[in-house]
Order: sequence, then C-alpha cells, then structure tokens
Amino acid sequence: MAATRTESKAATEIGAELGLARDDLLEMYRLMVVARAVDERMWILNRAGKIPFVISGQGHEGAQVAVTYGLRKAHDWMVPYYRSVASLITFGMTPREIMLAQFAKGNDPSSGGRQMPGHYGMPERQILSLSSPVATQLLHATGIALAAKIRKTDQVAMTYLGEGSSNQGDFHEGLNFAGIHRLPVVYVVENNGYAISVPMALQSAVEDIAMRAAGYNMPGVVVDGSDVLACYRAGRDAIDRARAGEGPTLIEAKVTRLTAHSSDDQHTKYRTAEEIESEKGRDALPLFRDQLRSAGLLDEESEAAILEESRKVVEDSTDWAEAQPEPDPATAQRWVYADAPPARMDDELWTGARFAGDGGPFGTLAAEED
Amino acid sequence: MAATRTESKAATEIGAELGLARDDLLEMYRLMVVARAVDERMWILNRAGKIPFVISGQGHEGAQVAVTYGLRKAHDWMVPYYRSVASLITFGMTPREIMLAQFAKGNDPSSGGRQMPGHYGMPERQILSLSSPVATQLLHATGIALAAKIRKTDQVAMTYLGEGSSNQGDFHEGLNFAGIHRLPVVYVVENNGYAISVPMALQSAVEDIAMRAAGYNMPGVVVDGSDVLACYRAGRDAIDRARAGEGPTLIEAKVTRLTAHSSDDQHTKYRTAEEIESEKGRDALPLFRDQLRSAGLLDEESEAAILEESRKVVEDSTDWAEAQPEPDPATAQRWVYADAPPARMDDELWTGARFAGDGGPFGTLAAEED
Amino acid sequence: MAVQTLIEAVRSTLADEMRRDERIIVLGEDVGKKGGVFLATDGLFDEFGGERVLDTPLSESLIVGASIGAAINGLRPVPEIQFADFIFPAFNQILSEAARMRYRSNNSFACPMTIRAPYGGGVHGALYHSQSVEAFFAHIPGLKVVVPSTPYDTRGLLRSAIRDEDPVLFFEHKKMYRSVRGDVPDTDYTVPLGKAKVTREGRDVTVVGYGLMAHYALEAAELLESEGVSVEVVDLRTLRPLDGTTLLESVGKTGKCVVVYEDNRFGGFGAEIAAILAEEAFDRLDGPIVRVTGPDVPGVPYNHVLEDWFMPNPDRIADAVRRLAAY
Amino acid sequence: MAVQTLIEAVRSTLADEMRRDERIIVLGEDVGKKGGVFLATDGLFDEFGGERVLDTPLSESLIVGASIGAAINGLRPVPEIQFADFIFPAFNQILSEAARMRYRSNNSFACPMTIRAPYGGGVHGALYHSQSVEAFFAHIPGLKVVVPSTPYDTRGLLRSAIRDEDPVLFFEHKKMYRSVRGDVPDTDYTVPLGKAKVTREGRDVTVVGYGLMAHYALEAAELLESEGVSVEVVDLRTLRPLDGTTLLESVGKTGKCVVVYEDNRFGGFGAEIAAILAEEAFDRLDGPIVRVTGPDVPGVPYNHVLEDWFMPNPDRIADAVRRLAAY
Ligand SMILES: Cc1ncc(C[n+]2csc(CCOP(=O)(O)OP(=O)(O)O)c2C)c(N)n1
Ligand SMILES: Cc1ncc(C[n+]2csc(CCOP(=O)(O)OP(=O)(O)O)c2C)c(N)n1
Ligand SMILES: [Mg+2]
Ligand SMILES: [Mg+2]
Repeated sequence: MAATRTESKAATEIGAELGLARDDLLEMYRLMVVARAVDERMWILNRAGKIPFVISGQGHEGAQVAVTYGLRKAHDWMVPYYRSVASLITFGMTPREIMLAQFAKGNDPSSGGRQMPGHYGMPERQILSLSSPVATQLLHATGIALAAKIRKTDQVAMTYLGEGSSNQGDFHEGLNFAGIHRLPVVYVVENNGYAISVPMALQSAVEDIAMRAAGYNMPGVVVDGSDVLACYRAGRDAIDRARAGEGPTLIEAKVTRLTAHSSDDQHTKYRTAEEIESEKGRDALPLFRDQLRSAGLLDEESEAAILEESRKVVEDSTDWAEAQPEPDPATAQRWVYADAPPARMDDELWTGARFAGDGGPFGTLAAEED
Repeated sequence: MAATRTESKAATEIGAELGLARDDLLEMYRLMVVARAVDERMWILNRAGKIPFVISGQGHEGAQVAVTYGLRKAHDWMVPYYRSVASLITFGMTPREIMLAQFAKGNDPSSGGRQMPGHYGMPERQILSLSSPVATQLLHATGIALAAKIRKTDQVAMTYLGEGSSNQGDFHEGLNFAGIHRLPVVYVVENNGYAISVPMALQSAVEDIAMRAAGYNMPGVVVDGSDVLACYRAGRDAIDRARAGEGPTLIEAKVTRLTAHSSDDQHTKYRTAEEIESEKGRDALPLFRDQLRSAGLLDEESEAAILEESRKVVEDSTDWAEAQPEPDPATAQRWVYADAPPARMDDELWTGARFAGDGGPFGTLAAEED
Repeated sequence: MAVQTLIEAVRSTLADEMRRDERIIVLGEDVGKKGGVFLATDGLFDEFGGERVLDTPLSESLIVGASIGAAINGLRPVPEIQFADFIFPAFNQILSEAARMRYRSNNSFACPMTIRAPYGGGVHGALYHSQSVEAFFAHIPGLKVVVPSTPYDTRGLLRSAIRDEDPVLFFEHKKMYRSVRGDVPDTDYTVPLGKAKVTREGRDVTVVGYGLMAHYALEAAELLESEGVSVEVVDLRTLRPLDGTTLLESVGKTGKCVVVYEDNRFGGFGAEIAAILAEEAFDRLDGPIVRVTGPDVPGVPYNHVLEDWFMPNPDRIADAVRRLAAY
Repeated sequence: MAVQTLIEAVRSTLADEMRRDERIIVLGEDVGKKGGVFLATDGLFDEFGGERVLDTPLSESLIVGASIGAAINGLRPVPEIQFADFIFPAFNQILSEAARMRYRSNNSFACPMTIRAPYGGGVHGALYHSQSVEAFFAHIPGLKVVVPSTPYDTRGLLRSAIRDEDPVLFFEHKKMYRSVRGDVPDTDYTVPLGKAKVTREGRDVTVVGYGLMAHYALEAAELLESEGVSVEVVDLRTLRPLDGTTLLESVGKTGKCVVVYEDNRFGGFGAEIAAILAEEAFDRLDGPIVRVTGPDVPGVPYNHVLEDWFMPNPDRIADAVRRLAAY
C-alpha cells in the first residue's frame, strides 16, 4: 500500500482541516522536542554509567505524538511498549515519572524499581503496566476494549508494538477477536524495519503489516511516520471509528530507528554507515519543525524558547529522579498477592535456609535472618 | 471471495482438461465411497459400545480425496488432522490400518493403542503423527517443507486443519514463515462452519479464511468442497506451485459436517433440524456420483460393484482389526526416549511406592511389584 | 440442603455468582449455546445472554489475555479452558502476564480472574485429554491453585476464587464430575483458599492428596482399617498458597507420610510436599516419605489396559501405606 | 588444550558440530548477521551461510514448531531462544509436540533437536531477563534437560545433546558466559547426558547444585574449610535424566544435604532432589534436607538492592551448611 501523506499545503491549513488549532500544532511539536530531549538524556546517563540499560524511541516521536494526541487523557486506555516515550509524554506521563523508571527508584510509579527501564505503567493515567515478552499487550488492550464495550464506558484502548512483534501468534488472536466483536481498540504498529537485527525481508512475508488487517475485517492504514499530520489524521480517524462503535483499526506507521536497538546492541554490525546516516532524513522532528516554520508558527525565538524549556525539564527531572531513594529490600517480597503470603499460608519469606522447625511447630534450631 | 466451481461441462471433459483419465475419476469416486463406508462403520461401532470415541470426516470426503489426489505417495509428506480419513486413504493408508486405530490395538501403526482414535500417523507412508492440540501441525508441515527446501528433496508437504483452528497463533506464525521463504507447503483449511458448536460469525472476523493469505504473500483459494473436480484443480495447482519453488498456498474448501463434532457431541443443541437436513445437499459424494453417471462413467452395475467392494473392505478391516491383540502393559513405559530410562539413569519405572532403598544402594525393604 | 454432583456444583455456583455480581463474565470455547463440553456452563447463556457468556474463537492465548485486559478494566472474568491439556498456548499469558501484573507494577494493577480447567485421567482421554498440569502452575508466584474434591468444597472454593483479588487456577477432575455427589447447603458459604482439610483422622500414617486422589486415599484408608492400620488423610484443596500448618501438624503426629498424585512422578507437585516435610518435620519422621504417583511417561495412554497401568488407585496407595506402616 | 569462556565454548562447539554434520541448522532471532544477542552464534552465518543459520521472525512457537518438522524430515535443528524468559510462547510445541512425538507414535517418529536458551539472574535483567525455568521442563517426560557449569562440560554436553536422538533443553547461565573460563581439549570428547559430577569431595555435608549455583557451592565449601567443615559438592549437570546414583551415594556417605537452586523455592527443581533423598536415603539421613533458593516472588527485581536480596550466594549457602553441619 502507498503510505498516506498530507499534501504540501501549509501546516496551518491542514491542521485547520483536521480541527487542530495553532496551539495544538505547537503543543505537538513541543511534546516531540521534550520526548527527544528526555530520550537523548537516557543515553547520556547510560554512557556515563549511571543507568545500566536504555531502550527508547528516537525516530518514532512524530508518529507517537500524533497518533496518540487524539486520545482522551485519564479516560481512554494506553497500552504502551518499550519505545513509547513520546506516546507516554503525550498521554500525560511526566519526564520526572519517566526518569524515575530509568533510575529504578523506590518511588518509580511504573514498578517501584522492580522492572527494567522502559517498562512503564501508571493506573492514575490509565497506562497499563508493560512486561518484556512482546505482543502480549495486544490481548490486554483487546480485553480492555471488550470491557469498555460491555460496560459501555465510551473508552477507546490504543496499543503499540513493533512490526517484528506483529509476527507473534498473539497478534493474530487479538486482531481476529477485536474484528469479530467490533471492539473499540486501535493497534499501532511502529514499523522501523528491524526486529533488533532482523530486517523486514526476513521478518514478514509482506512489506506492509497493515495488509493483514483485511484478514480481520478492519481497516489497515499505512502512514508515513515522518509526516506528523498524516499520523494525527490516521490516529484521530481510528479513535473516532472506535468510539462510534465501528470497530478496531490497524495503523502502521513507517518510522525509523535512529539509535541501536538498545544500549546493549551494536547496530553497525548489521546496518551500513550510509544507511544509519541517510535514515536521519526520515526523522519527523526537523521535518515538522520546518513545516511549522514555513507556516509561520515557529521563529528563531519561539523555537529557542521551546528548546530551552525542554532542556530545563530534562535537567530538573534527571536531578530530581537521581536524588530519590532506592527501594527498600524489606519491601521486595510484598505484592505477590493482595492478601496472602508468597507461597504458603504459614510462610515467612525464606531466601536462605529453612530448617526443621524454623518458624514451624517442631522448632529445634533458631532461624538466622539473612 | 466467490468459491471457484467447475463449469457444468461433463466430468470427463473437465477431467481431460485437468489431466485426469477416466480411471482417475473412478478411482477418486471409489476412494470417497470407501472412506464414507469406513467412517460410517466407526459410528456403528461406537453406538454398539465397541469403541468409546469417534471423530471423523463425513461431508469432507470430496475435498479430502480431491485436494490430496495430486500428491506423490511415499515421497511427499502428509500432515493430517483428526478428520482426514479420506485424505489418509487417498494417500495410501489402508482401512485395516485405520480400524486398528479405532480399536487402539497393540499393532495399531499410528500409536500402538496409545492415542485416541483419530490420531493417525505412519512413517513408511510419510504421514506425520498427529496430536490433539489444534494447529500445532501447521508448524510441523512448515518445518518439513523447510527441510525439503534445504535438502533439495523435491518434496511437498500438505497439511490440513479446520477453520476454527486457523484462529490459533500457530497458524499466523507458520504461514508468515512459509511466505517469507517460499516453502513447498500447502495449507488446506476444511471449513465446515463450526468449531464444535461455535459458528463462523463468532470464530472469525472474515467469512473466508483464505482472505488471510494475502497477509502472508501467498495465494488464497476458496473452493466449493462439494465440487470434487474444483478441489482437485486447487490442490494440483498448489502442489505444482510448491514443487516449482513458487511457494506456499492456502486453500479453503467449504465443506459440511454431516455428523456431530464427535461421538461426545449432541449437535442438535446448536443446529436446527432443518439445517442438519439441508446440509446433506452439500454432500460431495452423491453430487460426484451424479456427475460421473451423466458423463457415462458409472452405471447401476459398476456403482453396485464399487459399493459391494467397499462393504467387503469394511467388513474385513473391522473383523480383522477387532481380532488383533491388545497392547501389552509391560511395553507402556517404553519409548519415552530412544535410549534413556524415563526420568533417572538409575530408574526402574515406579508406578507405585518407592521406598528407602528400593532398587537403590541402601535397601532395607524389598519392592513389591504392582 | 441439596445433593449435587461436582459438575452441578460448578454450574450452580457460576450462576449464583453471576447473579450476585454483574461484573462477572464467562468466556471460552463452546461455553455458550452448547453450555460447555462438560455442560459446566449449561443454562448460563440463556439466563445471562451472549455478552456475559461469550463463545470465543479457538484461541486459548486470547481467552486468557483478553481476560487480563477485561479484569484490568473492571470486569471479573471466569475463563474456561476446555481441557487442562489445552492450556499451554496460554501459558505465556498466565505466567508472564496474569501472575506478574501485581508484583511487576508494585501493586498498581491486578488480575482478579478464575481460570477453570477440567483435568485428570481415567476417562479414556489418552495423552491429550487426561493431563494433570497443576505442578506447572503451583510453581508460579502470583497464581493461586485450587483443586476441589467434593461438591461442598467446589461451591465454597469457587466462590472464594471468583471473589479473590488475584488470578486463580481452578482445576476440576473430569472423572469426578458425575461420579462424585454430596450435600451442599443453599447458603452463600465460602471455603477459604489456603486451607487444607483433614478428611479422616488417624494415628499411624498420613496420606496427603488432592482432587481424585483425595478420594482414593480415603478408600485406601478404609481398606487398611480392617488390618488395624490407622490412616489420617489430608486433602490439600488449595495447592498454592499451601496450608503448611495442617500438613506439618498431621505428619508431626503420625511421623509417616505417603504423598499421592496422579501427575508424572518426577518433579510433580508432591515433590514439594515431600521436600517441606524433609526440611521442617525431619525430627518427627519415623520413616521415608513415600510417593504414589503416575509413572514418568509423557501422558496417560488410551487403551484401557495401558490406562489402568498408568493410574494410581486405592490398592496402590494401600500397598504403600501398608509397607510404610510396617517400616 | 585451550582456555575458553563459557560463551566461547558454546560458539566453538556449534561450529565444530556444523562442520561435522551438515544436517545441523541453527535458527532463532538475531542468530545470523548479529551472531546472537550474546554472540553465541557469532561467525556461523559467515561460515555456513543463511540456509544453515537462519534469522527467524519474532515467533518462538514457530522456531520450535518448525524445528520439529525439520527434525522429522532429516535435519538436526539447534534452535536458540533468545532468553529462557521468552520460551513460553513455545511451551505448547515443546511439551505437547516435541516431548511426546516418540511416545505417542510408539517410536515411529522422533525429534532430535537441541533448544539452547540463556537463563539466570544476577545480570540486572529484572523479571523478564533473569528467569530460571528448568523446573518446568525437567518435569516433562520426553525432554532431556542440561545445565552446564564449565566450558569443558559445555563442550562435552553440547556435543552429546546435538548428537542425541531426543529433544534436549540446553540452558546456559548468562552470568557465566564471560565470567567463567576453563581448559578445553581440542579433541572431539563428549560428556554423557545423565551423569552428575562430584566437583569436590567432603565428609560432613553434601551440597547439590547446577549451573551458577554449582560454582557458588564450591565457593561456600572454600569458606567453610577453614572452619573445619568438610563439604562435598555434586554438580548435577543433567537434570533429566537424573543421575540418582551419584546423588544417593554422596548423601549416603555424608548423611546431610543442602540443595541449592536459583529459581523460586516452592515447587522448584530442588524439591525433587529433596523428595528422592527423603524417600530413598532416609536411613542414612542425619539431618533435615535444607534448601537454599531464590524467594517466592514472581521474578528477580531490577534495582540492584532488590536483585541482591533475591539471589542466593556463597554466604547464604555457607550459612545453611554451617547450621546443618552443627545439627
Ligand atoms: C517473546 C519475545 N521474544 C523475544 C524478545 C526479545 N526482543 C526484545 S525486542 C525484540 C525485537 C522487537 O522488534 P520490533 O517488534 O520490530 O520492535 P522494535 O524493537 O523494532 O521497535 C526482541 C527480539 C522479547 N522481548 N519477547
Ligand atoms: C488447542 C486446543 N484447544 C481446544 C481443543 C478442543 N477442540 C477439539 S476440536 C475443536 C474444534 C475444532 O474446530 P475446527 O478447527 O473448525 O475443526 P472441525 O472440528 O470443525 O473440523 C476444539 C475446540 C483442542 N483440540 N486444541
Ligand atoms: Mg522494529
Ligand atoms: Mg470447523
């Protein structure tokens, strides 16, 4: 399929057609700038040895902000994946909250320091907790949408995944079910051409994952991820359809991965220097900036102001998060269950040796705490 | 998609176009008659309390015989499912071999009486052993085709499943991989409209499972399962494509399930009497018979001869199989591994109690055999 | 006070709970019009309609994964897996997602749901319709695992499971569905999760079991009474969280224990019971901890002579107890 | 005689075997150009090409399911699961298909293949990149389960696994990949599956472990030597089929046993070891069978203070041995 692009009209004009005010356009740009700044800082912290692992979304921001922008905060549901930095910021997660996850602090709202960076989640914002096994979240979004339909909550669930993850069985089972019941869910495939090192040609029999939508009786929309307004339109239309009870949509945004897969990956091993260089041309951030410039929405000054603000935000969130306390190991055994002990009703937590009678009825030896 | 049908030409004419001699047409009919007779006998044996369980293929025979007829016996691979009675007979499995599985006798070539009836498999015929969890066999057929391609054996793998099973994740993962590597495999969905009691509308978002083929870059062919020659053409074309290195095909044959799902199912609970009655009109057996009659290939006499022969075959295979010995329980622990004992290198098999030292180094009590 | 079979206890409890709490939905293969292949959900579709009693596609991972999402967004799903043997396509969703949601989110999210699955052999089901799969799930922190053995417990435990705030695996033995009957009060009683039951008092040997084996243990105890062997039977009822107290008290008293399970012996759930006793009741043990189990072959074979060979039974249990008592 | 790290032992053995037997293919995510996320297959793509070293889609069930078919049709697949934590989407194919193919077909078909998977904690991998999953697989009849702890054993056991006629799960501890080095002869030696090794002789207490814990057990033994506690260490190496003889002989001699495993305690693999000893070595036991294990929480938490809290270590093992010796 040909990726839908917006015509070469002025951003303001297109925005107007899409019901986006000038402030919306500027806000979308600001969100992209902040997301990029936060993202770049993660990598700096990793190189500085302050956080052992980074996985993030540079090159995906345009699509993430735009597709997400039409959701209703704290009403709709976001079911993210590990690259969703810009989506999360768009949906209201703060840079401080994101940085807490990077440092895995005790007050990290995503997991209290229990999960690796990139595994976000916040109930107050209706952002579902994310695991590592890919594509599982599609079924959760599908179930959330099922409950929304049954409970008539008027909610939409939007979930995100990479194109590689769309080759998991869960993708098939989830989309088929959503198609059968016309569920209010939007599946967003952020296609950056690689599953770590595996290129599209070895991942998928078709170039466009969106082609699979027809097999589930839902629209499949391919959109150029470097075209922010085209992404907004795709997201808005899908959200509208979902909310109107017209069923699910599969959106595929063609994006680029500007970094290695993660801080553990050397992508030069499977990508040429030329490719890595040329991919920068598909970065939505400068492209959208130029659009706003030529539409007269941005000038030297306002641009600098946005950059300066984002710099401040990153400084603040980094310093603040870094200064937060580590989790307390004494809490590590908590929340296996709401009420019960981890394995036995008569359980203490035994990380060490349990002896005849330790804490049991036939005590002969005292337990040493370790 | 519209199901492909053959035009109303004479069967002989169509056959000629398809490279089918008169003998081929009669042989296909004979195979259908034998399969039906064997199948009907299973249900009689079940009602007579001689076998506790039946699952079979009445209503699927036309598609099964025709799609399978183009395979090379003992060269290509068949990866069947539990309804494949007619496919198996077409591929060379004898009624005696099939009846041994029904009675679960010790010399049952499919499993030595270890599996339920319907779980066929024979290495000498290149028919892979079947399990119960649905759709798993698609990945085995895919892997067989991968090996055929790598080893350049010129083999084709054909596998069969129901439409309900096409909603398992394994379907998605297997077809995608076959599409990527253009593997010599044919996936045959026998769509009888139900997954036990669940109708198409609740099983799949699309009416034609074959629509999903486009998402895996392979042809998706819908064929009327009551039109034997149309099914033959679909199978032959797919086999030819596969052998020519042009990749996999998804065939969907619209068939009808003339019986309950299995001997444990009461389908009147979810099917009307009218439906059950009218579905008989979609039975390929009488339709193909009429085709051959009007083409002058069958007359009262030859028809009666075929029926009589099939009756004899069924009598013989039933009586013979029933008279075979039960498996020997002493063999039940064998073949967990090729060489090792079931769990421990120092193991005997302990179905009962193992005591301090039974068979071990500190024997104090003798083991009783149970 | 009515008499019900185990399957009637399941069905009536599902209906009661759905009337009590409209957040409860039932979903799975053939649970609707057909009422389930064992009729555990028979009548629910007619009473509660297709929105609360969903026939799903043949997709176990979806059944569990969508239940997780539905639980997150305010429902109380009670998914049915048609046979425990077919739960494995959903294993990743159960282990990686449902069981870990609360812990990984530091108590921000939870998955209250009850996954029902018929299990067990002795029903001519062969390798793929006879499995005991509890060992896989009882090992997973974040799951609760229940195996009732009477209609009374089935009603009480199923209520507790559905009302629990965490994911519960609820395993029902197919052979008991219609063969086991018992009194059930019409009251809204519950049986707490994590509480075992001494179903027979005795002095000489403790036999620990659950599900069908809890019945066979009682039958074995009967057989041995005439021989003057006094057997205490502990029905675990909940495998996780385990009632270690009842277990240790009983074996602490008798000093001898036979652990019975139908699953393959090596690495089966009973191994944990033996390990706990060897570690915490060692001072009280007067003999080896003996296991009576299914053999270590990949599944229950189909032909009746092979199936009989596989299944533990009252005689095998009695034989083990007899020898241990004499030890 | 060369010195290799554990990862080098894996890589060189894969290369050797692929040169020896052209039926062998390697398939998995990122095993090609990238050489695997841990570089276990580095260089294989260049030497053997894309037909024998396949980068698969992100589809674990396909990786195993296609390997089964390939094995049926004459190849010897050595699939890699990128992390043991991600093996569960393939659980059904492994348990229901690969493990049962020989038994269910009465020895007509078999699945000779070696599934490699990096496992284990202590690497800042958190819940989903740290799991020990051996208990799930060691319970499954039809599978063999291997956990090497030295480069020498890795080469010898991986050769045996690849040459075996049945499916083998081969678990490699991530923390040992580069931290453990050792001598490996250049000869084509094998280490047989099903043979444990006494890696240190002692009189007072037997410590049983495998993988990383086999090393920690030796470190604990060192710590205790000065205190006059003589520790024997048994490295199981193969979990299934288990070398019961070596286990029973060692504990029969010392009379005391500490079982160590990194996985969650409840229902972990070590429970079977304890159960075997309580059943078959009871007469020789002079003290409880003690387990030193990971705690019963859903996974290894990420933050280093939480991860340290989770992981068993030489001090915890030494503490347990010390107290058991004094028992
Ligand atoms: C089930 C599973 N298998 C393997 C992995 C390891 N892994 C993490 S990300 C990744 C690649 C994902 O590619 P894609 O879906 O395209 O997303 P991208 O990272 O390119 O955004 C892999 C293989 C995993 N997390 N889960
Ligand atoms: C994974 C799995 N889940 C459930 C079942 C139980 N089951 C056996 S056949 C069947 C329906 C299959 O329907 P379909 O694929 O359309 O084939 P049909 O029986 O209609 O020919 C079900 C649910 C199973 N065998 N495997
Ligand atoms: Mg990608
Ligand atoms: Mg069907």
